[in-house]
Amino acid sequence: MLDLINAGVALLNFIIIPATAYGAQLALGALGATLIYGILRFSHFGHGDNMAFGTMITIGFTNLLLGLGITFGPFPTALLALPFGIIVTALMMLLMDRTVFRFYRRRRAAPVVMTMVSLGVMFIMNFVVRFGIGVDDVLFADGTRFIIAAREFRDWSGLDEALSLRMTQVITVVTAAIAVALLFWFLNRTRTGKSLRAFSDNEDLALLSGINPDRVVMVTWIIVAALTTTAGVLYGLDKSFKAFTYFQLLLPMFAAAVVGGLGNPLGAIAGGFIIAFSEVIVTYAWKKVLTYLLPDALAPAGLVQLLGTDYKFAVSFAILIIVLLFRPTGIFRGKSL
Amino acid sequence: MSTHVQTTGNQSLRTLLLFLGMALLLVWTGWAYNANLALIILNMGLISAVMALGVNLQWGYAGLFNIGVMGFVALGGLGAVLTAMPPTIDAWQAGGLRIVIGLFIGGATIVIAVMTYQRLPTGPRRGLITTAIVLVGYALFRFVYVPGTQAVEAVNPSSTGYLGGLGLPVVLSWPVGALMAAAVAWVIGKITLGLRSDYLAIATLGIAEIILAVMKNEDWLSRGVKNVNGIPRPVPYELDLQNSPEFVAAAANLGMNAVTASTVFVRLNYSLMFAAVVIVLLVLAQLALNSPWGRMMRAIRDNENAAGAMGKDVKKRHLQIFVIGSGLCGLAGAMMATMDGQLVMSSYQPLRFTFLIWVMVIVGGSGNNFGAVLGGMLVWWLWVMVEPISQQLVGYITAAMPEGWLRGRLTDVAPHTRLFLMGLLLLLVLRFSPRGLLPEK
Amino acid sequence: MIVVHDLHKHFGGFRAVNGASLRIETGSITGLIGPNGAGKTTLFNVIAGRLPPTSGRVEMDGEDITGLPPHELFHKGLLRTFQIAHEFSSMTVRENLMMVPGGQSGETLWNAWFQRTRIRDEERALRQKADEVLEFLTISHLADEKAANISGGQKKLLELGRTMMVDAKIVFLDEVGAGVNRTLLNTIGDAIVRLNRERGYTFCVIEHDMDFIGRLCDPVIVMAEGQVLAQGSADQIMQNEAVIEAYLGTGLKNKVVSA
Amino acid sequence: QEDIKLGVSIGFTGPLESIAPAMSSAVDLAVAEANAAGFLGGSSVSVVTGDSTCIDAAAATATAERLISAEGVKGIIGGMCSGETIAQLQNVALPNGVVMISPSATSPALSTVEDNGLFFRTAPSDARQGEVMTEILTDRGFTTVAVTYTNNDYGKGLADSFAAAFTAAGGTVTINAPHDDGKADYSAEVASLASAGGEVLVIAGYIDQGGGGILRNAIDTAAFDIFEFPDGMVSVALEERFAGEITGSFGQNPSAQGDGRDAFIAMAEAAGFDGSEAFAAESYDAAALIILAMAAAGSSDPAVYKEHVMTVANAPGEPILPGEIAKALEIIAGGGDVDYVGASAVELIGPGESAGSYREVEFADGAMNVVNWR
Amino acid sequence: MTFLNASAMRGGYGRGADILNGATISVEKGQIGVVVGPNGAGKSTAMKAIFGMLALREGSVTLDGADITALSPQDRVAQGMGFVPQTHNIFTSMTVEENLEMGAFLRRDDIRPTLEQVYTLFPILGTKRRQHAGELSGGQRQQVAVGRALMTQPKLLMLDEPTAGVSPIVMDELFDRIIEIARSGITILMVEQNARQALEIADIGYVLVQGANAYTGSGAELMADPDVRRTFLGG
Ligand SMILES: Nc1ncnc2c1ncn2[C@@H]1O[C@H](COP(=O)(O)OP(=O)(O)OP(=O)(O)O)[C@@H](O)[C@H]1O
Ligand SMILES: Nc1ncnc2c1ncn2[C@@H]1O[C@H](COP(=O)(O)OP(=O)(O)OP(=O)(O)O)[C@@H](O)[C@H]1O
Ligand SMILES: CC(C)C[C@H](N)C(=O)O
Ligand SMILES: [Mg+2]
Ligand SMILES: [Mg+2]
Repeated sequence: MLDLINAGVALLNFIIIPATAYGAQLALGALGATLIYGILRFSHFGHGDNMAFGTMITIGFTNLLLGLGITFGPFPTALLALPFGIIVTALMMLLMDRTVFRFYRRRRAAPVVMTMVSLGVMFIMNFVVRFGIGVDDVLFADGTRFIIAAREFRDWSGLDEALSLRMTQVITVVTAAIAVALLFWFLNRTRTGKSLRAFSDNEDLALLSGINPDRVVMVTWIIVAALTTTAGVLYGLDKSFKAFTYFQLLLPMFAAAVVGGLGNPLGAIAGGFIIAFSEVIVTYAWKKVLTYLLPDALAPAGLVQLLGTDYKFAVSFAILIIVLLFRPTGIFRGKSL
Repeated sequence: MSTHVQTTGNQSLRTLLLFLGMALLLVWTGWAYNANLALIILNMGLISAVMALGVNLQWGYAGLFNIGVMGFVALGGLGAVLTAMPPTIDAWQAGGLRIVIGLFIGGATIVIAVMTYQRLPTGPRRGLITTAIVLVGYALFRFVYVPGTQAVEAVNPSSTGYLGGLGLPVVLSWPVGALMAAAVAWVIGKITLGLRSDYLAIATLGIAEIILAVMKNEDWLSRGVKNVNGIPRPVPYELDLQNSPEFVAAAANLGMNAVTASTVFVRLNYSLMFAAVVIVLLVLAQLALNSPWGRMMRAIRDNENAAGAMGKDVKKRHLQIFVIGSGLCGLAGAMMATMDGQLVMSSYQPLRFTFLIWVMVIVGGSGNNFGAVLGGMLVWWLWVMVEPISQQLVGYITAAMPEGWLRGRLTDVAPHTRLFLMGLLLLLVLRFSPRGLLPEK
Repeated sequence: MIVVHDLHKHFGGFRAVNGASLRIETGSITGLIGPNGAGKTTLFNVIAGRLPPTSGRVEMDGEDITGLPPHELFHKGLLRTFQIAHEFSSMTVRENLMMVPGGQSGETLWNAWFQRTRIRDEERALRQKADEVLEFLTISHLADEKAANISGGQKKLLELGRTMMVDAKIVFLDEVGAGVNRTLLNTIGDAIVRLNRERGYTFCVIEHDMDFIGRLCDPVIVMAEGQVLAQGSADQIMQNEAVIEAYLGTGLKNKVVSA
Repeated sequence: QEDIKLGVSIGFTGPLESIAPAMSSAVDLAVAEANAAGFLGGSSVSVVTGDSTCIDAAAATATAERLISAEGVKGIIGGMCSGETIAQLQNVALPNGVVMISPSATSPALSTVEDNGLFFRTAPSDARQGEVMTEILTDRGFTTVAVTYTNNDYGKGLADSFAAAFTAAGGTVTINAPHDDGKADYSAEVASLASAGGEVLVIAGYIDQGGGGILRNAIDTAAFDIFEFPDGMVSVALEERFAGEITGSFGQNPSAQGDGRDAFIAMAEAAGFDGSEAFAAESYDAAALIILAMAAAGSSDPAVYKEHVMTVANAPGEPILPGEIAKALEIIAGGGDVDYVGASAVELIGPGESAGSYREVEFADGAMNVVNWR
Repeated sequence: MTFLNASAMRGGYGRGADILNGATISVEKGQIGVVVGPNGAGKSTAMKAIFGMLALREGSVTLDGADITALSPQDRVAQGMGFVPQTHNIFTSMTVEENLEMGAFLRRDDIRPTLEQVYTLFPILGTKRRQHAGELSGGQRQQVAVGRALMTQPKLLMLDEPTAGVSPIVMDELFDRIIEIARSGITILMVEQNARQALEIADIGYVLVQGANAYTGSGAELMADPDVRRTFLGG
């Protein structure tokens, strides 16, 4: 019995909780990417760096707040600073749109041209972030880090296995759930939301319906800014802030958005979890769990691992490809430009 | 009609002028910095042009969004290692046979599993039997294969620890690398070419990551992340030239010192070889583009359904062009490994070998072969030259600046202004010619 | 001869084609009419290999062609046009036509590289053929225009033109007339009759213009709700009560007068 | 009297961009000292930097090419990562006959690479560190460990040499798994490591890369209680970010008993950068070696002074610590012999690489304490 | 005072040659104007020009006396113009009902009655209201497109070949409805290839050839002209 609990706790601690939290992190990031793709019709390669930018600004405001002696009790102060971060990021994105993207949109440039343009934006944001905050790791989490701390849990429960649950993990999951629900409601039920979808579907006809394209674009960027900054800040709180890592987040985020079905918020969420869970589960070494579950005589000598963690990225991509083979436009049948 | 002729006339003039401009840039680099630098940029630019041609075939001709370029380039590099490096006899003796048999078992398992799956009637029994075959096969494969790899990797791990290659002349690796990439592309294409746009993109990216993961972790193949150095060269070594009295004398005749002359000579050799490859490819690509074949490809790109209804086998054509384009990337990869004399797995980064290549194609003008070549050369030049240029820029700016926070920040991030400048130039080029420097007609 | 046996095509729960059985006799110009959403286009799509059927069978000259891909059907002589024009937008109008014929030797890379003269001759012939078709469709002046830049009706003409580039056995025309000027449509009608008589093309024509159908088609098949509702000569069909109620209506004039 | 240029070719951008600035500053420090002292009849030394990107061999080659042929540098401090270093060496430095001293490339492959006497490194080969680590672990009585390494030539080489040494010494490695740097999440790796088990987790990675991510995750989930840190991990960043949570853990990095390191760190602090940052000390030493070798040779010609690198680096002679470059130049000018010790206890062996003496550190009371030298 | 007056329009696409060569089109309030002509005559181009989707080099457009030549399309929507383009006239990824709602985007009042009206006019749309418009048949799409424009409740309704591809019964309904709409004071301008039916209900008809007016007259006059009949109406 105890063994069973131990095995369960081990699974929870090493697989379920981390993968859920990571999945939610990816999903939040993917939501922004999928929205840009869905409405503005291109894959934005600067997305990761925009995330870094939003986080950087939020860190700045956090420091300001802390300097003023304001904290958020058990929660990270950064959450208080988040709205400011979002506002500045939104302004930055609107500026980028005005100076860069609008030109191509008006000329009806092909999506791939927009994507290449976004690479240019990525390089520039890359610099802006490094200029603003440098290349180093920045820790900006405060408040209560753990809801359940591993060692305390072990002492308290008397189990062999530990269980940890971080505040940021819970916040991320909750935020992701709220964000996707809001977004879904917004896009499918509100007038503005529908006008966004109409614009993404057929720009000319949207004009003929009296939809103001500039407003659509503005609203989109503002929502994206909110999602992006939130995603970046939550990720940074959970791990730490480092400019380079945010760039690296780009690919898994895109993978999540694609496998879920581009343009579909539910897809982004599903995709995030698929990527996260496949990374963690397929390369898991089952030795520990099996040792608990099986009688001692049968306890495995090897690691009981399907593939080494060397292949974790490859495996998650392999799963992604398999999913796409059955659903060529993602789980929720996304757009395809 | 007359306007049509005129625009093509303008187009060729534009092409000519832009290539001339590119040549001038290189000459300027040679003059302002150094001839060797110009040649190094030229050489890598030519290699980039080959990759860009490959991507342009896939995207510009057929609308296939392949962002797995990096994987095929790496395969080309593997081709260079497998062709040109000397075989490691000890390693072969230690476990070569086991690996070969193991791989054979693995392959057979897949074939048998697929065949059983196809033969058996649908039902739970089918799934069970196939799974059983796969599991047994996999276990057998691991049983034979893993000890083999371990034995091979244990042979002098710091300098060999792999099976080595065939010890053939390295130039042979160019077709070999191309063929390897093409063969892998064929398999991949069979599986993924049903996908469209960004879905295909992410699938190809995933496959590139898988290829890379295999090459990084199967040390017996090409030393994984431990890198292979000293791939034999198709051109003389500078030191040999410097030690050869004839060469020194000849250099002196030209008024050059032996060191410079030797390096320039070696680079020039590469340049000529690469240029020959690019020219041949360009001619072939142009002939293809302007033939009924090219027309058919454009039709498929424009509207797959209609092309299918007009009797064109869309799948087959997609596969064909995917294989050829990827083969070109493999070729470029082999050329690059040849020039570098090494295979360094950590250098295969998506930013460098996929996105940059895409930038080349788009900046050059997708659908236009000359554009791809020009884009390849120009973007590579930028990639290298923005570094010193940006440093100088920051130098000027900060010099004029009073001491203070901003100046401190600027000097701190000086190396990163490279990216800023790259981004800025990219945006400028695309602003003034949004369809690329040499747009498709 | 095309024979369709009990064909079904379902989209989710919706039965777009719901057990249609019909034959198109060799040498006929068969009309296919029916209300919007009757399943005509879907039927075409299944026959022409664009959509897999849910169930049922399609035969062509006794051979089972169910589910064959469109390009294979093309080579068997089965051609179709699209209701919503599917032009190759970045190619010129002439190229749109020249790409059609199958088995062009220039379509293999080897020949494209090493058989330049052969290709040149072939191309010359193709070009001439394409120009004839353009002449016929009254759009010669657009030969070098990008297909994206021609008018809606002209795109329809181009759709038709493509079927004229090869010797087809059977041609499925999906509302080529919609959006085409009536005078020109009459000319097109004449051409269809001529192709039918002189070259032995079989036609299956979807059209909502009853004048056109009446002038050209025999027999006429009426579809409604995914099934065949009636079949007969054009005159018979126009008298058929069920057809009038489901499709033709009582006509505009009476209402205008009564209004 | 000439203006001698030295090149610095390290990865200012790319995955190791965060440790590059300190390395570069360390070079500047040494150069400033030499300029203040004056040598070769009043020549001045200036530094030209180039971005080697650490991972892109082609870009690194172009950078080295520019440094050598366009800027005319007489020696290069670099490259940074082993792969890129080999590319620069073979494609540019060797043909052009320019000396390269790498402060940080540690791959064993560099010991045997053909270099025409032009290549040196102030970092030891990873083969040595594996042995040192084994000693430390066995001395502390640990017999089963799990190993994770950063998936590049450095990590792999180090992990392999350690695994070999540790197994030979009777220990068990439960798992030897790579992790890729710059990934968003390391749950999968930690899950597998935890499942494999072991008394200690060896993290052969970089603190500000995957190594840090693995450590964070492993602490949070209590996957391991004790960690062993090789050189890529031991740094100020480790102390600042983790010291309170890793009591009882330990590690080692190249460094020698003596005042060299402390002196250097103090100098660095005065100069406004962090001297304990990975490979900063080695960078300082690399620059110092080139300068001293030039002085000893009386020439800035690489073909001449390459012969003097080993002599100034090794005994016999007067030991030289950081900050004593002026003194060393004086001795050399006076015809004396120096034995450069520097910030990382330079002792070049074999083909011109650091012999590798290591300090052992341990974490207690929220701080990193040096407990031993090996 | 004519309600819509587009006079002497000259212009084309981008930098290409002029498509419109002085075409003039005007319709009185509450009347039905019909434009016919061969394919490629510039009928659609004229409609787009009137709607501001094409820059005119010469000529002007006035609506209800006000010069709107410089207004953007969305501003013209706000001025009470509604337009059904010939192609790409529905939101394929949105449901039928959402398509109709988009038509009423600028309206602030209760749109449900109009919605019901559209569903009674085109019953098939009612049954498919939750379906994506991209999955509809050609004729059904056309009905959605017209329905969307009706939802706008415009003062001027412009239709580019609204009956292309719709079945006879629906076409009759549609023409009936158009007459009704016109009676309620809404001005209608439409391009038609089903020219005879269209001209029958037209108050004024234009025959456009090569971007210029070839014939103008009431519907009946044009129908009676043998030249027009032969060359443009198919005899
Ligand atoms: N992909 C699809 N998904 C769902 N329903 C579909 C799809 N395609 C067609 N349908 C439905 O199938 C029915 C038949 O459509 P089809 O296009 O065959 O009609 P049609 O007879 O050609 O009509 P029309 O005369 O208007 O062209 C329509 O009700 C349509 O809504
Ligand atoms: N987007 C475009 N770019 C360039 N030229 C165009 C474009 N659209 C149409 N044209 C040209 O303008 C001319 C008039 O086109 P328009 O669409 O106005 O004709 P139309 O009278 O509506 O014909 P139809 O009855 O076939 O719809 C055509 O000859 C066509 O080639
Ligand atoms: C910068 C260093 C950590 C590099 C590493 N030692 C290598 O050889 O690649
Ligand atoms: Mg239809
Ligand atoms: Mg038109």
